[in-house]
Amino acid sequence: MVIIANLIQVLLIAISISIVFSKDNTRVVVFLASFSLLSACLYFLNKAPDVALAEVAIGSAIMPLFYILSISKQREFIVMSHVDDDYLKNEKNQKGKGYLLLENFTDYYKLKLYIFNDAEKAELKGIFRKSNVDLIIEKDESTNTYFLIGKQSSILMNKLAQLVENDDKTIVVKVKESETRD
Amino acid sequence: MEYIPLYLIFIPIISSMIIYLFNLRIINYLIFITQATISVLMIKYFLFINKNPQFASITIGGWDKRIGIELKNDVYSIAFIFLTIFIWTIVSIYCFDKRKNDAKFLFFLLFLEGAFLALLQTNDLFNLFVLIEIISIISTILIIFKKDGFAVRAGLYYLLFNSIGSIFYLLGMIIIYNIFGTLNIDVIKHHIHLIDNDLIIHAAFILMMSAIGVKSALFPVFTWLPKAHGAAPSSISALLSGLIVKSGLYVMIKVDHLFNLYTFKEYFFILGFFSAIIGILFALSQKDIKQILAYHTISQIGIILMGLSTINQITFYGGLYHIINHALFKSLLFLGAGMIIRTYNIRRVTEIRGVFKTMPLTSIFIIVGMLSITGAPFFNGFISKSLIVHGLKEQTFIYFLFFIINIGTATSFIKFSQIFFGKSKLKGQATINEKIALFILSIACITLGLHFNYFNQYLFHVESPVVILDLYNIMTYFITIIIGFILYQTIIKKDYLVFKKIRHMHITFETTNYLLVLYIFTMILWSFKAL
Amino acid sequence: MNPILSFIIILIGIYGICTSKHIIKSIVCFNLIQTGTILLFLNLGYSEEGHIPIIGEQIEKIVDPIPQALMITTIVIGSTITALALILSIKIFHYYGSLYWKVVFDREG
Amino acid sequence: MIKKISLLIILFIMLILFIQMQFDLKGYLNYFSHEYFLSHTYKDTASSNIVTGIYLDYRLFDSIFEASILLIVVSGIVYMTTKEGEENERVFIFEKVKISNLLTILSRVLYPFMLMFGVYIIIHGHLSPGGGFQGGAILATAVLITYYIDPDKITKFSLIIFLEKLLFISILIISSLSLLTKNVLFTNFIPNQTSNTYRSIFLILLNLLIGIKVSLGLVSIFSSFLKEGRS
Repeated sequence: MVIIANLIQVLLIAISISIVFSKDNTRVVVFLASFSLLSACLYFLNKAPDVALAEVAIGSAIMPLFYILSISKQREFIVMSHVDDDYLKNEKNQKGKGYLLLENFTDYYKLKLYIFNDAEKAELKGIFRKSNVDLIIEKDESTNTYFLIGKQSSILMNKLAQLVENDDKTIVVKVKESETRD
Repeated sequence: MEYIPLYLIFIPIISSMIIYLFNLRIINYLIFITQATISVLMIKYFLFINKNPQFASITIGGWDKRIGIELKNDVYSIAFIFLTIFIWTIVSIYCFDKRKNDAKFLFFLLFLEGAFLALLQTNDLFNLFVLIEIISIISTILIIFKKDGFAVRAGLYYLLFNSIGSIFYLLGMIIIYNIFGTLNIDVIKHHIHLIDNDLIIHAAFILMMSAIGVKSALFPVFTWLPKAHGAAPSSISALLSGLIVKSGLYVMIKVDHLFNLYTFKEYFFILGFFSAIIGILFALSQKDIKQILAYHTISQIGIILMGLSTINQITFYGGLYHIINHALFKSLLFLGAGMIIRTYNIRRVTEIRGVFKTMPLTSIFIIVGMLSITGAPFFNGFISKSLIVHGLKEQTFIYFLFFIINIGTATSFIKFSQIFFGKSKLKGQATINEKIALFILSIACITLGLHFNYFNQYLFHVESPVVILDLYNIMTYFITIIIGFILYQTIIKKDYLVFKKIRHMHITFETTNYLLVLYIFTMILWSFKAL
Repeated sequence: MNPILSFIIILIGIYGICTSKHIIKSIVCFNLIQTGTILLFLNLGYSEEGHIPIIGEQIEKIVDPIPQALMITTIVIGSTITALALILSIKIFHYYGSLYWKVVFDREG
Repeated sequence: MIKKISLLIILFIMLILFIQMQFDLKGYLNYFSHEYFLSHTYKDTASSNIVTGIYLDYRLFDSIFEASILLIVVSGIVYMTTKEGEENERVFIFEKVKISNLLTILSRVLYPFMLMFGVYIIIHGHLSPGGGFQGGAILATAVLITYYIDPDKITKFSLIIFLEKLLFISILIISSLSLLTKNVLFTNFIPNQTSNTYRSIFLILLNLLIGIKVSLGLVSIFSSFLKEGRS
């Protein structure tokens, strides 16, 4: 019994070392799940079935789920569009100019593009605080230019600004968070 | 009657639930009813305890002391409870205008009060851990209440770093538990001198102290504090700086009394000095109005630590008294700063001008706070600083170090006071509630300064034997101010490169953790002295 | 069963938290330290002849039940802190476009 | 690099000190609680599972705060992920995801068993390993499985939050009922003279409430995670 427990502990040490030195986050989470499953076994061998049950239910079922969910959320690039022409069109043969640009951009960072249309124009002030939109696309009808509005704080915006440098019809606007009322 | 400690904890918690569940504007006034109820209960309990001291502790559930959880009130906890209720009342008056429709904010605020009151009274090591964690979680949520980028990143930093710190507390607790088989502080205190193995005792002490150091922002591990204070709403900054940081110091007093180790007294004195100096150095280089105040919190905590970690009784009570005073004037300053920021919409000290013209009443209150923090005669900061200095007078070198700290504080507040001068076309937007809150706080600052003897006798049962208000101390203060003014004009105003470097210094999260490890390691090295 | 081995896990976690540059990995390392602590507590109270702390027939000795009760609480606390930290990390990503501590804290605004 | 090496050295010193300390510690290990609980728990708390006895009676105060931590975090997360004034309109499960048939069928088979297992663990918490928290977590996983079976199922989100708060208040009320019967707070409210079968009603009730509360809390955290970012 003791030998098995010690073996599992050595295994745990190995897993924790590989967690510390691993660079891929998804792999880290899988390691973590197996880590807590093994530690639940150890709790049981330590004659603590209650703790083992808690660890199995939480540590190796629910927590990895939260991790995976948050990692997948961190791979999204959310675009809110106020444009109703085919700038952001995404069909098999023809893709809109803006869509190509954004696709190019998100591929560079290995992000997943997520576009949704917002019919009514929301007020811009404070929108980034309220919801997790990364980019808002608006169109000025008179001059036919598109505005890509994003947060100044985001490091991704620098790259986007670089991509549209030579394009007159597309302008990247960086919005600074205004000081909130204290 | 003897269950009042429990009512004190659960009345705020239940009323916070009611506020959250109903989410009505009228129900939100419950916050004041709650404050009134618990203050009345507390006064009753205080009188009751003075007559029957045997009821000062109750074991919840009526179990054996070694098995169940005990709540115990002593001199310190009663003083802290009064302070807590007072500050919370002030903060709820201050923020009520803005938050009266915001049931969630009031929910977290009241819940935090309940948890904090529980922390002050509990006499159980593990219960202490749970409550420390609750307090860090609620304060995180309150820090990120504005939901902007600054706040979110500061909140995450605060949450993770504090949780890592409190794991060390848990480790220390594990060692203690395995020796004594109980978690009750009183029982452990009874038996701790029987253990002759220094290594175990020192290890437990070091581990617990490292968690407390994180919680109360001591010298190497203070980096979370300015971030959190800068990002939080002003009322929360006042709470954080006035009380939540003090929770670390309170636990420290408790743990220190539990272990009763003389080895570390000197170590914490030096650490306190370093915290004070570093805090002032950073405060001098900052330009953000809230960051200056936040770094001053670090330096004041250093002063308190210097007071608490001496064997001299008067100095110890000076440190204790300074905790209360600091809570009063620092919340006054933070609340005032919040009003200034809201009026001007900028936070840079160099750009805010003419506050005296726009908000005359508010600036008078802020000046009271500034006089207190620099230790002007007749204000409360003066009393506690003199009490701390009194015990150190014989040691000239230490007295000199203290003098340096005072000069630094004076200099940086002379820099801060530049906001009052000049002209401004803005209109003040202070509401009457906010003015009332500041007024009460400044009155408290002055009263505690004038009638300190009475308070000391009544709360701590100590006499203050020293004649504090002598000419020598008053002269010292004016000399400090003059030197500070000269320093400001010659050095600080020019904004040398050194200060710019300090201002833009970033300590990343992993480095902070490394500093925590170093902090533990220095304690280990220090403990070899005794082994 | 050996407390030293579980202490090594804690040390590895501390090493990880002092060197990891990514927010998610810091949270994972926090979980490592926590699990190590729980293991340490249980290991220290372990005794070979003790039984599982459930009262049945003819049990003369049990392992210490208090650590188990405390550690359930610790697991709850750890998991809630993790959940909160993860939500905050999502928010941070959308604000700063990165999850490296250095990048996040260097950005203005 | 210097940082890493010095860190390794420091950690190594800590390890050596710990090994030293651990040998010393063995001489001091205290067996007070082992004997106390073996002889007293069943009489005191009517629970065969000593851990549950500690958790729900001796140290009930801790458990209440533990439950409140979950509650605080749930309301904090909900605050973080919702826009102002939108909380009432929110629904629990919201977008339809394409799921393979195998998974759906498997979930349909698994669902009742998991539900049963969770309830079993909650209700038998005072007899066998388990209790409110563990069972609640299992129940939460069971509820999450419904996400695969029937993605269109809509539950009002505010109801979940409301119920959670209500359950916390009822936990408080039930645990403080003993003030009326025994004049002590936070312990079993059924008098000591009654048989243990009746006295365990208190444990079952508390376990059940904690279990439902925990599962609701975890489900709402989960759905907050899902909704995060989808304005």
